Formats: sequence, structure tokens, C-alpha cells
Amino acid sequence: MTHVVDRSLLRKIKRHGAGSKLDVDACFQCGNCTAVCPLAEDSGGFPRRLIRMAQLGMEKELLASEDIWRCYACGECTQTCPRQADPAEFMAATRSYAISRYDFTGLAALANRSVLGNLAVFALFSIVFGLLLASAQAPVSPQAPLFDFIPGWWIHAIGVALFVVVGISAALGMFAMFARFVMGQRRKGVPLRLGALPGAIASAVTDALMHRRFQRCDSGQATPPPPVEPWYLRAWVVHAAVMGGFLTMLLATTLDFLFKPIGSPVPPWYPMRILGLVGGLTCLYGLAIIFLRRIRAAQPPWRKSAFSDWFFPSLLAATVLTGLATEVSVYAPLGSVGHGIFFTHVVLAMDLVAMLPLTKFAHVLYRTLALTLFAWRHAPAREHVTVDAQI
Amino acid sequence: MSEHNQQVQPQKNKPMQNERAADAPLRIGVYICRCGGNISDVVDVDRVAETVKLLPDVVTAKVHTFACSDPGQQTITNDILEQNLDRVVVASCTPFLHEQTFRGAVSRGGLNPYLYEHVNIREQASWAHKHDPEGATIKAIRMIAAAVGKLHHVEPLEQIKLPNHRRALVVGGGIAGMKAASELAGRGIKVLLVESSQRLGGQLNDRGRVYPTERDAKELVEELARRVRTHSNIEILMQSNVTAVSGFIGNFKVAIRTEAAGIPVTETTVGAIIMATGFRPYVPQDGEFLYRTEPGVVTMPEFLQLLRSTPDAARKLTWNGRVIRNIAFLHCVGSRQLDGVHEPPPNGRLNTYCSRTCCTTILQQALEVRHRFPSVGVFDFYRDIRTYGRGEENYYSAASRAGVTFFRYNGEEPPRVELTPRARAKEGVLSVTLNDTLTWGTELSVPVDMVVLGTGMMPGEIADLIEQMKLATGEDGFLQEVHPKLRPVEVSVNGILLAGTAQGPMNIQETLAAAGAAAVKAAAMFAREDVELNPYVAEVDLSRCCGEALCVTQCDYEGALQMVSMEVEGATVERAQVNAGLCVGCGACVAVCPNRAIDVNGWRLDQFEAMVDGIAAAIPGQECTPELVNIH
Amino acid sequence: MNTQINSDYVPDVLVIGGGIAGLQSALDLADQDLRVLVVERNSSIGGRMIGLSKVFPTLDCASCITTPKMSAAAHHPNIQILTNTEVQAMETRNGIHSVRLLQKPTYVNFDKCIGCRLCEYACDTEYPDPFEEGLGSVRAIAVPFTNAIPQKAVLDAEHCATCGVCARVCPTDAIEFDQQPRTLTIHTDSVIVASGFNLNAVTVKPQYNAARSSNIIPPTMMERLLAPHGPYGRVLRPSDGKIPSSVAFVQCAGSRDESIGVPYCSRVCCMYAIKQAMLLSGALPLADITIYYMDIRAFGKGYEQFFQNARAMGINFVRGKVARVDPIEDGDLRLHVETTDDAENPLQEHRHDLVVLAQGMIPAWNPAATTPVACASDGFVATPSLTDPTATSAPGIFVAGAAAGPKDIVDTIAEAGAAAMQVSRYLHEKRAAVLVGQAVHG
Amino acid sequence: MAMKTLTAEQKKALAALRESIGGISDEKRQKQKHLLTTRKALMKFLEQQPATVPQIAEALQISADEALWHVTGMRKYGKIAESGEDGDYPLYALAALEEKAHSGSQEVKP
Repeated sequence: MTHVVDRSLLRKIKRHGAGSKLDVDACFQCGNCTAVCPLAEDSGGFPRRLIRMAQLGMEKELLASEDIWRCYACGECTQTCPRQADPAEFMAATRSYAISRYDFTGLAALANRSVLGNLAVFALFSIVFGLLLASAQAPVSPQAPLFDFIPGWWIHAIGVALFVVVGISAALGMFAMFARFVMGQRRKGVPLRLGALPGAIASAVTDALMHRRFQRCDSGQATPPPPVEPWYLRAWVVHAAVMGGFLTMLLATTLDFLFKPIGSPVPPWYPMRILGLVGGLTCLYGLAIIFLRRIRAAQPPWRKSAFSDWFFPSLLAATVLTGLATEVSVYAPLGSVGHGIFFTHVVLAMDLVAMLPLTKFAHVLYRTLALTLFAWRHAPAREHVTVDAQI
Repeated sequence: MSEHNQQVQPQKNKPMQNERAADAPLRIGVYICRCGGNISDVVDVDRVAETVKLLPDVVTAKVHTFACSDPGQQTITNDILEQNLDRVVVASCTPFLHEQTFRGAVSRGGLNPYLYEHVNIREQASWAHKHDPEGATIKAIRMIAAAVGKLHHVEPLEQIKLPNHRRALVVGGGIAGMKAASELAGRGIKVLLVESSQRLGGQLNDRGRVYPTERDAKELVEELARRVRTHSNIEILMQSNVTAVSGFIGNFKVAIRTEAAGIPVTETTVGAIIMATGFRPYVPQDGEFLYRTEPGVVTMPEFLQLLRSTPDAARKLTWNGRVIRNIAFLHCVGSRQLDGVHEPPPNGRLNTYCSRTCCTTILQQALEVRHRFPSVGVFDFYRDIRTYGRGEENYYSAASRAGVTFFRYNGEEPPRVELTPRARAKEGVLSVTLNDTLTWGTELSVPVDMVVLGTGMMPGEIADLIEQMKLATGEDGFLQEVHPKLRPVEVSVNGILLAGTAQGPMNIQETLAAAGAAAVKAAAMFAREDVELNPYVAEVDLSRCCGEALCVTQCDYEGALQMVSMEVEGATVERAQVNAGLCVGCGACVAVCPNRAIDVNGWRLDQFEAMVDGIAAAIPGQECTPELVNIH
Repeated sequence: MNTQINSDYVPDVLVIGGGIAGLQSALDLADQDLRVLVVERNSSIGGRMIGLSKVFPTLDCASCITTPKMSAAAHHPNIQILTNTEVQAMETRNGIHSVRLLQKPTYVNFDKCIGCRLCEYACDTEYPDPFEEGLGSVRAIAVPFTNAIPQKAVLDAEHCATCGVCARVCPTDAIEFDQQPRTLTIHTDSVIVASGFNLNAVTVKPQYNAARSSNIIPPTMMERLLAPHGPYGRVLRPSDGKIPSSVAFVQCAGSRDESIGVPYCSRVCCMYAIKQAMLLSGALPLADITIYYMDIRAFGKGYEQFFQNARAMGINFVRGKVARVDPIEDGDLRLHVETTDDAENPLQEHRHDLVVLAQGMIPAWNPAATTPVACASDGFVATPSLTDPTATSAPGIFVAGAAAGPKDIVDTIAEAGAAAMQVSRYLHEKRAAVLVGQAVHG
Repeated sequence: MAMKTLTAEQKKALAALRESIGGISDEKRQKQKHLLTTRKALMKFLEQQPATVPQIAEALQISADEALWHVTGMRKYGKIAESGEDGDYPLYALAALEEKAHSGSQEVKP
């Protein structure tokens, strides 16, 4: 079966890149990016192979590949690319493109292609959640507890509904990717053993949580001599701080939801409060480092930033900051200002969840799925992996 | 450095060879070159030196790492002066490379340069018998013994001096010819420029812009044409062909026929001939990539013509009434051909060489298409992108960035050009299919409306001139230089020089440089009043010649040997006479003369006999002589 | 002082650089009875070429081609040569170029030195030999190398222990410890810039780790290893003298790479890598030899056949840009490459015990800083004329060889001839104009 | 080799040269000393038997590349010569006194 070349795919993907700066057309297929990548394995697929797929319009193959998600954007490829074609940014743009293609609502495509689209989707969600919350708002005095200002049950009701919708949407997106992957493997005639799937899931989730792969990017194996950064500045630690902080806050919120009666007052040392606070601060630390790097733009992957690179951390930071302010206002009532902060926090938190399957944030899901698929694809061959590749 | 200059002067006060007492033994020096290791890795040069030292009259035998280097030459010069040597043997590489070098060293020692013998123990011993060191060593000894034998029979010779016509013939009015002509004219040398067509500028007239300057080829042609047309030292003959060439360096007789009616054949004399006959573009065979079968398949010259004839304001590129939406460019059409992969042309000779200019030309056109017609898709099928020259890699990166899609094929599996199946014909009537190595060997098919064949260069059609002038061509069919580095623009016939693509594929700057290089050799030659030639020509012994003229009938070189009338003892008789300028010293005459009345100076029969004796003699210092023929 | 040339010596042409380009230009001019002064900043003429082993595609030994030209130039009555001399500045007034030269002291009187090397044998200070790319050793006073011209000893003050033994053994009292640098200004009608090229450093791409292993070498070092009288007399790797069993050539290691600021092709690397590979397979019949390349650029006459011969000889060609070279145990190196040759297993690691990096050609001298000659954006001398490719932006100043961009020897020699032709035409026309002017005004 | 004594002018010029290169630093002196002692030790070691570069390096407690450099220099000036191979490494031995290192011409004697 011959493939018929189609140039339009690359144009579409480039729209997801950092402005007009993505120069991936310059790629002359030398393979430097793949060979320099600390994470490239076996097929040597990425990034060169993925760029080639994009150049030729092999969309099916591109979307069926889990490889785009295995990249942690360390920027080594971009730094050393002989044509300065910016493979790392290409990978990021392709991830964004894939999110848009996996999402059936079309909102992802809108949000990811342009600044305006991104803001529009954000505004849309904010208005919807704002109106929904406002609709149940009781007229209360500025001194009233927060959960009298907006009833706790109403927040929970919207929250649960939101989680269900987002869950379905995310599941559909992940299924879209999963199905393409399975079909792709079948086309290639690669056998997949169902029995190996649970093991693959387990290893992928641990990988993701422990940042095992991400650590390889920071191993100093790549560019010598490694100007070894202190551990607290390494990219994977920063990423783990954001991720871990966020998950901790999510855990604290969930535990609150499950075990604490709504609106019941608790002391500041209440374990879930402390958990939330620690999570929030950790997350903020990570975000601060990320912002600093993007502002300094000293080296890839920070040199070029798409709007979405700013948007998602900003949304997260805003959510955390309003959350912390809300905490403060619980113990030191700020009156209607406190109510305003609380309202904003809830809206932002809901935006965050709602935009999960649509934005960069979706990589939490897709990357974990990709790691699973990768582990699954490799499960039968595990015994042979140890052969030294040296010739 | 002043000391070098002093060494140039021969020591006049040294007794010359002919002043030697007749019965005094000769004093022969033998110098054996290691040639880095080219010789000494196989031949035991130290043993050779020790052995040949025992040969009659050899007073010194030395080994040197690079005899041709300055210290090596200095050793020889010094030994001649200090040890009163009167004969010298150098055993090294081919005389082709360094015979002249050592003649110079011998001259600087004050010795007649023809009292010197060159023995080739590299090509003929160490290289030929790489796996038989013993045999090679013995052979080297025997060859040196032959030279030593010969040296007992040589006399000093003087170079032949012939008058030098300070006028050059430039054959071909392309940019190479025009450049060479204008340089020489500017130097004050008369030039006759002969062009077979009606216009100056040759192939370049058919080009658009030239890379990497992106200036119009017309500008270049017009500037050079203006120079040659306006220079008083240049005479131009258009629509003219050289029909006959005879003579020799400094004194070539050429006949030129002009196409126009009524003009008689011109005969003229020139001192040097510059061959600037150029190339011709490769024309694919019928059906090669569907050429001449499908109108959408065109060669690069045809495509250049299309681009040039399409107005700048045109929004669309059309060909044969069809709008072109996608174009494929194929590299290496008619170049880098492989045995067993490509169909040989009727002459049976595959073009195995790289045509050097096609890659950048293709990329330049691809870029122009993308710039002028942004909606046209451009697809490039290559083996290796060879944008080697200054500024050329920019075309490659600019073409990539302009959205040209590249495909890479293995030489063994060229892409196929096919008619598109009816179902997909709306995307393009043609398709190019290949196993793309950039896409992990996947078979890809690209529908296009036009396929441009990146055709390369072929040798010009100058078989008659090659025959006339006894020029050599290489395996590639282009004119062959003597040596790519030592004598890059000279051919084996003295006085004939190569300029530009007659010698092989070149781009414009390289062509202009080659033309300049050819011109400078001519200019140097014309800086002398006389032309000096090697004295290896036949000489008639009138006391033995009986006028049978067998030699004349045997001679292959017109005019070299003629019968002339002369007075001998009162009677007018016909005797053979040699024209030293035309005689090449081949010896065909020597073989047929029944009276041994003709012989070649420097290679006389008695000298050959002495060489044979030298080879056959017992190896000195060796009790049991190894077999004479120890050669595989 | 190493010469008797003074400022009152007025050559017709001053040639900057005594490499193959400069020598060929000088010879072609001198053969037309023009007086030529060649200025060379090293201790010997011969340039880059004299350090090569053999040359492609004929596999002639480089010395066999270079030394006769060096010798011819040195013996030519119309050619003067100044070694150890640099051009400091040049200015042009009324068509006359005034070139300020700096002659560095050699501490040896060249008129007295007879090249006997007794001083060299007596000296007991040695330092890494620059001619051998630092692999061999040379004494603080020495004749630069076997084929050097002039064959005169030169004292290296930086490494000299000032013991004076050289002066004590010199049979001709040629050693002059009190030599001082000397400047002189030469006035001339025309100049040829033939200042050649350098290679960018092996460390230019940090991913190749050349700083961490002496077995990652530049191609010029491989030339010396292969040269008939190279430092080791045979091919050994520099870290421990092992006979290599697996040698890699990494192409485009210093050119065609925008990430290191050298986007252009260096033009000669493909061919010399193939040549070195062929010579290596002769020197080390058991060794594996691999050339990692992006495009093989065998464009010249006979080059493609040379490449095909190398393939037939069993030299491995792997298409892919080497991304990393990591030093591993036993002084060996591991190369990381993604090759497009192998669809099944493209991402490969290969172990070698010697790696040659094809470094990029960069200009050896920037004339734009001190002379009227302009350079182009690639750093090489600009040649703005469409019809006269050896003309620079400054009238009367011409350029030949690698000073005007990377070039192989064949193209360099042709260009040197072309530059010489341009000069002789320029001088002829200029002088004719002066004669006409005199006739008119006189 | 005939040794002359330096004239007063030569001594003065030599002192001036020494000064112009900034004198002979301790570092330079140490380097020179190291060169001479290493060469001496190497000669002594090779008196026992031929050795490879790694063996020399181990015996002399220097790095292998330094050992190779010394071997190279001493080979160039005719002190040692190659004598066979041991595995992947050439062996080096003391050169017989009459075997001078290659110089340009065989008959040029130091």
C-alpha cells in the first residue's frame, strides 16, 4: 500500500506551535534529534520519525503513535539540531494538535490554535460556572461564612457533574488515542497481549508518579559537561513539585469532600488543611521556577513559549493563590473581599477541571496512557531487551 | 631567500662532462627514493643501494625518503659538485611526475640534464609486485643496472628550440572560451576565438539566473562578450569550425571552415590551442522516466526554458495548456549511473560520474517555483544532496524552509515515474513512486503534474577534433588532463590546454577559474621567445641512409619525416629528414630501417642494448643469481 | 635575519600565504617574468598540503605533489620567499599597496645555517610537535620537518630552556640569540591573498566530547597518523598506542550545522574521509571502518568512482548524523546515531576505538580587519565580481584557494592559476595605461 | 660533537633572550626535569625487555598518552625502535646504537 503525500498536515500542526516561529520545515532528516534524545528507544521513532510523518501527511500513523507523549521537552534536540528546526517545539505542537484531534467537542481545537480561541474557551467556561454559582447565591452579609455565601452542596453538585462530564470527555479522548494505537499496531502486525496490560498500567503509573523517565532527561548524560544544577532546580523536580502539589491539593479536597461535613469549622492544624497548604506551596514553588525560566528564555525548551505554555501554569497558579487566600479568609474574615476571592477560586478551579481534557494539562492523562501503551507494546519482548546494541 | 637564488646558477667553473679525459672511468651517482613508504614498504631500498653500489662506475648510492623534496634534490646537486659525478640515476616514481624535477637538480649541479636516467621503481616494482617484496627488490636492482648500463652510452643533449608564435587559438565561445580569450588579450597576447554557433555564450544563454549570485546569466554572457568583441587583440570567427590541426607547440597550423557561403577555409598559425569546447546536456533515452512518452516529463533545460518564458506577472505555471499544481524534481538523471541498474545508452558507456551542478540547479529552480507560485507543491527526489560550493548549502536550507518536500532513494532503486491510475488522476496525471529511505523504506507515491529530470552534463561532441589533435579522453569521455594537480589544464600534447567543461562538469565559477588557469599557462609559454622541446627525436645518419623511404611510410606523424633532395658526393639524392617539432620519438622508423641509419636521440639502439645487458647481467655481490624473470 | 629583503625591494606581486594556492600563483606569475614575493607566517612553505598523507582521488602522496612545487618556487629566480612573516596591515594609495610585514625572530641566521641539524640533535628540550598535530615531539631548536623549505633550524623561544648548547655545537655560528622582530613595508602593484583555512576546534560540538578523550581526533591528525613519516610510523590511537580495530569517521562534525554557526559545507570532508578510510584499510586490514554521513559529496572528476571503490572495498557507510560520542571504558567511544539505512533498527549505538571528526573549514586569516579586502558573511574573502571570480572588492588585490571558501586541492590549483592570470592581466593593463598616460601628458 | 664555549656576546644575548621570554619559571624547570628523568627511567625500563605503551605507563607511573608521547619523541630521535607486537600494542625496545632514526637522507649523520 503506497502512501500518498499530503503537505497540509504539517501546516495544521504548525498552527499549534509557538507562534510563527516553528521552523520544522527546515528539518533535513539527519536523525540527530532522535540519537541525541536521552529517552529515545528501540524504533528510534522520535522526533525525526514523527516530523517525517507530519511532512508527508501521515496523520493516522502520527495520531496512533504514543511517542509524542513520551517526550518531556528537555530541549536537547532543539539545542543541537543542525538545521535549527526546533524538534522539541514540534513535539509540543504535535501534542497540542493530538489533544485537539482526540477531543470530539471541537473546543480543544479552538483553544489550542490561537490565543483568542484559548481566551474564548476560558471566558466561556468562566461565565458558565460564574452564572451557575451565582444562580444559587443567597443574599448574605459580608461576615457570613463562605459556604453560606455560595452553598456548599451546590458547589459539590456542580463539581460532581463537572467531574462526570470531564471524565467522560477525557475517557473518550483517551479511547480515541487507544483505539488508534491498537489499530496502528494491528496494521503493523505487532501482537498485543491483553494479559500484559495490567502490568503495563502499573508500571506506567509508577513511572509517571516517580518521574522515572523525566529523570533521565536530567541525568547529565546528554550534553557534556553537565553544568549540574542543584537538585531543587532540576526540571523533573520542578515538574514533580507542580504535579505533586496539585495532586496533593486534589487529594485534600477529595478527602474533605468525603469525610468532612460541608462548612464545618476546623482548626488550622486539621490534617487535610495542612495537606492542602503543603500541596499548594509546593505547587507554587514549581510554578515560580517555570515562570522564571520562561521569562529568562535562556535555552530550550524555555526559549520559545506558546501562549498555552503561559496559560496553563497561570491558571493553575491563580487557582492555588486564590485557594490560599480563601484559606486565609476562613480564619481572618475579609468580608466581601473574602467572598469575592472564594467565588473566583471556585470558578478557576472549575475552569481548571473543565479544561483538563482540552489543554496542555491533558498530558497528565495522555502521557500516562502513552507510557502504558509503550510498556504494553514492549511487554512480550522484555526478555530480549538486555542485548547490548554495540557493534 | 637569497641562498636559493644562488643555487640556481650552475657552477660554470666545474669541468663539464665532455671535457673529461676519454678513458677516465665514469662517476655515477644512484639515488633511491623511499617515496614515503610507497616504495620502501615493499622494496628493500637499503639492499638495493648496497647492491647497485657494486655496479661498474657507481661511486655513490643513497636512499632518500622523498628524493623529489628540496633536501633530496640538494643531496644530488651537492654530490655532483663535491664528488664530481658525471652521470646520475634516480630510482623513484614515474618519470611522468618527476623526471623534470630531477633534471633541474642535475642542471643545478652543472651537469647536462640528459646525463641522467630516471628509473620507475614505484609503479613498476613496489606497486606492481606488492605481494612479492623479494621479486620487487630484485627487479628494482635490475632496472637500475639497466639505467647504469645505458648511462655508459649517453652523450649530452640540448633541448630543441623552436620559434614561438605568440598567438593563441581558443576553440569555443562559451564563457570558458571568452574568459580565456579576454584574459590573454588583456595580457597583450593575440587571440583567435572560434565559435561554431551564431552566438557567444554557449550553454549559459539558456540559463535564467546563476547561483549563488542570483544575477542574470545574460549579464555574465554580455559582459564577457563585450570584452572579447571590443578587444583589439581578439579576432572572432563565428559559425566556424576547426577542421584540421597539425604542427606542434609554438607552431600549430590550423584550418578553419566558416559556415557562411563563399568564405574559403582559413589556414593560420598559432602557438597554443585552448580547448573550451564545453559540454552538452544529457538527453534521456526515449521512455527513460517516461521522457518523450508523457509530455509532463521534461529535462532541466526544457524546464528552465519554461520558467524563463513564463512572465513574471503570471499567477499560474502552465505547460502544454495544463496548470501545474505539483512538480517533482529527480536528481541524478544521466549521472552517477550504476552498472546493472541503469540502461546503458547506445554507445554502451554509463555516466558513472557526478555532474556536479544539477543538485544546486534543481534546488534553485525548486525555490523559484515556491516563491513565484506558492500554491505549487514541489517534491524533490535525491540520492545525496551535493550543494558543496560556496553559498550553495543555503539553497538547500532555503528550499526546505520554503516547503519543498524531499525524498531520498538508494542508487540501486531509482524512483519510478508512472501514469497515475484513473481514480487519482485529478491529483496529477503522473506519479513518482519510490521506497523512501527517509520514511523507513516505505513505498511512497507522489501525484504530480510535471516531472523535471535533473539532467547532467555529457562530453561535447568533438570526436573529430580529438582525432585530429590526438587528445586523450578519460573513462568519462571528457578531455583528460595530464595530472589533476601537477598539470591540471594541460594534455599530453604540449601546447594544447583545457578550459572549462570540456574537461569535466564544472559550475560557472569553476569554469571561469579553469579558463583563467588555462590562460595563465599559455601566457607563461608566450613569455619565452622560443619553445623548448625534449631532444628525444629521430636523427638520420646520412652516411648510412640510402633513401629507401621505408621510414617515411612507417611514420605516423604527418610531416615529421620527409624525403628531401640533397647533394651527396655530387649526386642529387633523396634522403630522409626529420622535423624535430613534429617527431615524437616513437621509434617506428628505427625498426624498419635496414641500414640502421635512423635512431632516436636519448633512446638509441646501442643504449637499449646496454640496458638489456644491464638487466641480464649477474647481480653484483650475489653468488647465485635469482631467476631473471621473477615477475608475476 | 632570515632574509636580505628590504623595503626597497619592489615586487610586482605580493602573495600572502605559501601554501599550495600561493605557491601555484607565484609559479604561474614568475614564469611570466614577474617578480613575486611570497610571505608565509610559518617556518616552512607548503601550507596545509605538506602535512597530508596522500591526496584523493589519485592517491598520490601529498609530498610528491607539494615538494616539487615548493622546491620550484624556492629555486625560481623570480620568486622571493619570506617565512616566519605575518602581514600586519595593508593600505592602498594611488594603486600602490603598501604592506607592513612583521618578521618574527628565528634566532638563526639563515644565511649561515646549513641545515645540518647538529643543534637539533644537541638540544634536550622537547615539546609537542605542531607539525604532527601535537602527537610527536620536536626539539626547541629544530628544522621544522623533513621536507621543510627552507631547511633551516628555527628556535622556539617559548619552549627554549636557554641552555645555549645549540650555539656551542653550531659549526657555522648561525645561532643569534639577540634577533629581534623586524617590521618592513613592501610596496607593490598587486597582491594575492592565499591565506588558506583553519579547522574549527574538535570541541566545537560539546556532544562529541573531544575534550574528554584523546581518541576523538581531527582529520588533520589522522593525516599525520597515515603519513609515511607520521609521528608513530604507523596508525596508533593517541590515548595509549593501541592499534585501532574499529575506526569511525563522523562527517559534518563542524559544518552544515547551524547550531554551531557554520551552516555551509566544507566541501572536502567527504572525500578525505573516504581517502583516509581507504588508506586505513590498507594500513589496518583487519579493522572495521565506518563513515557516518548525511550526504556523500563526491562531486569532482573521478570522485564518484573513488566513492564507489571505497564501498566495494568494504568500508561501511552509515547515513545519519552522529548525535553524541561518549567516552566509555578502555579508551573506547560509543557513538549514537539514528540511521535511515535500517528501517527496523534505526537507533543505533556503535563502539569504536578511534573517532575522526570532520571539522569545518574556517578562514585562517581575517584580512578585513587590517586591509582593504572585504569578507563575506561566511567570513571568507568576498568575491563580488560575476566574471572575475578571483577578484576581491579591492582593485589590484586578488584571492586564491581556501581564503575564498572551502576548496579541494584541484580546485585550489585551478583558482591559483586564474588569480595569477588576473594579476598579470591587471598589471599589463595598468602599465599600458601608464604608458599611454605618459605619452599623452609627456 | 665538537663543543665550543659561548663567547661573551653570546652569553649576553642568551641572558637577554632568557629575560625576554620572562625567565625560566619553576614550572618550566620542573617540566624539563620531569622530561629528562622520565626519558631516563624509560631507557632503563626498556633495558630489561621490550614493552608496550601501557606497560611503560604502568612502570613509570605516568598516563598512557604521556608514555606514548615520550616513546614517539625517542623513536624520532633514534633512541628506541619498534620491535614486534604484543596483542593490540606494538612493542618498543632500545635502538641499537648504529640504527639512527630516519632522517631525510640515510647518510646525513647527526
